[in-house]
Amino acid sequence: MRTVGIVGASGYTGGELLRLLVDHPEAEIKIATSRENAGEPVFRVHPQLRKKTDLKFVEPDLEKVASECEFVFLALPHGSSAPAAKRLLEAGVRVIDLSADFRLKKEDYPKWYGWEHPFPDLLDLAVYGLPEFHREEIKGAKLVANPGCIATASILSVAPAIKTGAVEKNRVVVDAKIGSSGAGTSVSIASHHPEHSGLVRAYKPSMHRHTAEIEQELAPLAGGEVKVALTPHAVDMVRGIMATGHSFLTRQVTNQELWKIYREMYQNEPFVRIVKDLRGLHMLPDPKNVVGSNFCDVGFEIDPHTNRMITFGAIDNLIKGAAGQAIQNFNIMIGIDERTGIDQAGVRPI
Amino acid sequence: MRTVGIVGASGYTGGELLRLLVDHPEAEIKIATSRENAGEPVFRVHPQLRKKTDLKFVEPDLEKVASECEFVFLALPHGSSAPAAKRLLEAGVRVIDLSADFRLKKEDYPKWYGWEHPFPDLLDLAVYGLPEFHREEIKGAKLVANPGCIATASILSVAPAIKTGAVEKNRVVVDAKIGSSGAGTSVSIASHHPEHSGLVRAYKPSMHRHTAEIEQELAPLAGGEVKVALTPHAVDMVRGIMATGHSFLTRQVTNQELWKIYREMYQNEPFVRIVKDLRGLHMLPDPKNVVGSNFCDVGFEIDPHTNRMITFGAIDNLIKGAAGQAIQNFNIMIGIDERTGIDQAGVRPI
Amino acid sequence: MKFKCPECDGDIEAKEVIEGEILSCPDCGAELEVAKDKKGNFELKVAESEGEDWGE
Repeated sequence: MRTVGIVGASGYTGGELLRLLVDHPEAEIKIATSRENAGEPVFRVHPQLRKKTDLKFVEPDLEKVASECEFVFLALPHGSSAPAAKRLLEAGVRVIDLSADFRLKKEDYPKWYGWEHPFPDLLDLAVYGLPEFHREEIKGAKLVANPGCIATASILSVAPAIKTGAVEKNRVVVDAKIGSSGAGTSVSIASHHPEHSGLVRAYKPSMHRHTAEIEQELAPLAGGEVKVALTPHAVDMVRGIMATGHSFLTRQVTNQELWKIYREMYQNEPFVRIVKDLRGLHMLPDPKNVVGSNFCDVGFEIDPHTNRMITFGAIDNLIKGAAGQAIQNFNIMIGIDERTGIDQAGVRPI
Repeated sequence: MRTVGIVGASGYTGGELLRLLVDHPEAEIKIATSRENAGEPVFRVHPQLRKKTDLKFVEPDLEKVASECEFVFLALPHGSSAPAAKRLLEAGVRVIDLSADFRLKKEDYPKWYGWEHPFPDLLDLAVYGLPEFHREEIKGAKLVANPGCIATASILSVAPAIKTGAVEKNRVVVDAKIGSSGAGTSVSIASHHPEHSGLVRAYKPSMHRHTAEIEQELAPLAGGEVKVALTPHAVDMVRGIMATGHSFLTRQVTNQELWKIYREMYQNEPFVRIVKDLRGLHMLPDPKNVVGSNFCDVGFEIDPHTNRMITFGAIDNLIKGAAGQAIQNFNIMIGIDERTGIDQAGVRPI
Repeated sequence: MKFKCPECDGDIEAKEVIEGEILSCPDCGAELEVAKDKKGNFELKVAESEGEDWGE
């Protein structure tokens, strides 16, 4: 049994961490902080947890958190995670940070986040928390930087295309479709239901911040620089991300060759499923088929007309894109079966 | 006043033709055919038309249609339009065909539709019914081939990128998002509400039939072959298409240069609006802002990171993508103001 | 008996098969017809499948 704390537990990601950790056999939630809701039972903010836990929110007091918890999940806005992580690491706590504060290299932050990293030395401690790529390093990690949600779907779905060595690496298009919960609990006209129902709204169509980590993680597979042309769109979903990748082939590839690469990369991965069926309604990945689970469905199609390899990656942005992946990392860090507590099937239809 | 007939008036497109033509000052609907609903008032199938018209569906009798109507809108499935058009043309009727039967050249049909055209000579008569590109030819046309819905949004939004002469013409990516009404009234598990709500489902991810007409219409602008990499997705909308184009720049282009091209092409077009605002919620095209109107909103963004020009095109698939554009062609064919009867603002929010 | 799916090279196991029987590949869902090659050994051929195609 490990004592865990959740700092910033009132958001949607915080709620998912609570929901999944409450039933986790190896985790004892000691602390769930929320400045606004301190003293309130968590189900006041997360009603799905009524009768599942009587835990109450407490004030964010890092000293108390450090003294009571071996592991801490940081679910704070970008920029406020860094100082909290520093304090906790100094107290020997092992930290899983869900913000972007430790995902990149020092020199990337000014360009992509307009932000100088306050504790660059901590970056050397940080491990990028994508288990499928960094399982060994995560085992002993003190600080795990949980990947972004769009990044997770994009990296896992585009990686096989890069692995073929047969696509142009300087123009990988990723056209992403994102559900509203991706923007968190902060209310704005953009998330107002009459404005969000039935929409297709491109936002940050170029230079989206997740581009940096997608390129960072794909480069080693490509043996060199990868340039990702990412354009996200808000569409009418609450949960879910679909990353549609368009890569251009430099030579002929066959379905069999691609299947081989997909199998080598993902057949033994507990949370990546290869979805490329020839029949039925669910031939390719669709967020609707993974929502509520930690699965990432990946698929592909070859377009002979334009020598293009189309890739698809579907996840639940709050689970594999955030809380579920954080717990997957936690499981690896404490050396138990990676699927513990996050192996639920998706909830369909929603 | 012109006498008009609608052959195949029970589908969604037929319903929109009826709705728009009922209030059109220059059109008298003589005939609306529907095999299944003959004898029924049209509002039985199109309840929004109750108290707007007492017109009844009649059996599809081409002789009767030819004798009573100067103009006929054909809203029949692909393959059944060709013989009907032939019969009507022989009787001197001017035909606006909403199917794909006359959009392409003879040699394209086997490859893209697996179909040998039964009356190839009629193809010489046919004019591709995109007013923004073929206004002059449409004026005197006997047979107008109304463009496909995805094609309309893609052609109008990508054309300026091609016009720059600064994009690679052999790999124009179009990642389209489509509402459910695009599939028409035919019921299937795919259109079952619990399956369609909150989905992102890629269908026909490569070699989609509309690719042919998009390439056909863009080629003259490029002064050569254009290769379009089209991948449509069903998303949770009833009406609407968003075509997101990703084109790769062969030289630097500036916003000013692009604005100039967009203005030259579209400033005087009644139904194309350039939407690229720097502030607010509606900075780029979104189908939600055109639904219920004949407008096509187009926009763009330069991505310096990957030398990419991103283009956006949003339409209502049933109006500018079908019925509205058909009536826009009708207005041109009878020499009246193109906006007559189809100039309504979009209905927002839906 | 062990087969390879002609579509995706996936492994397909079947206890015993009869000619003409339809098997489905677990990996890619291809419908495969059991046939006999010239030497009389069983082999799998892809049965014709109609992809979903809708949307104008």
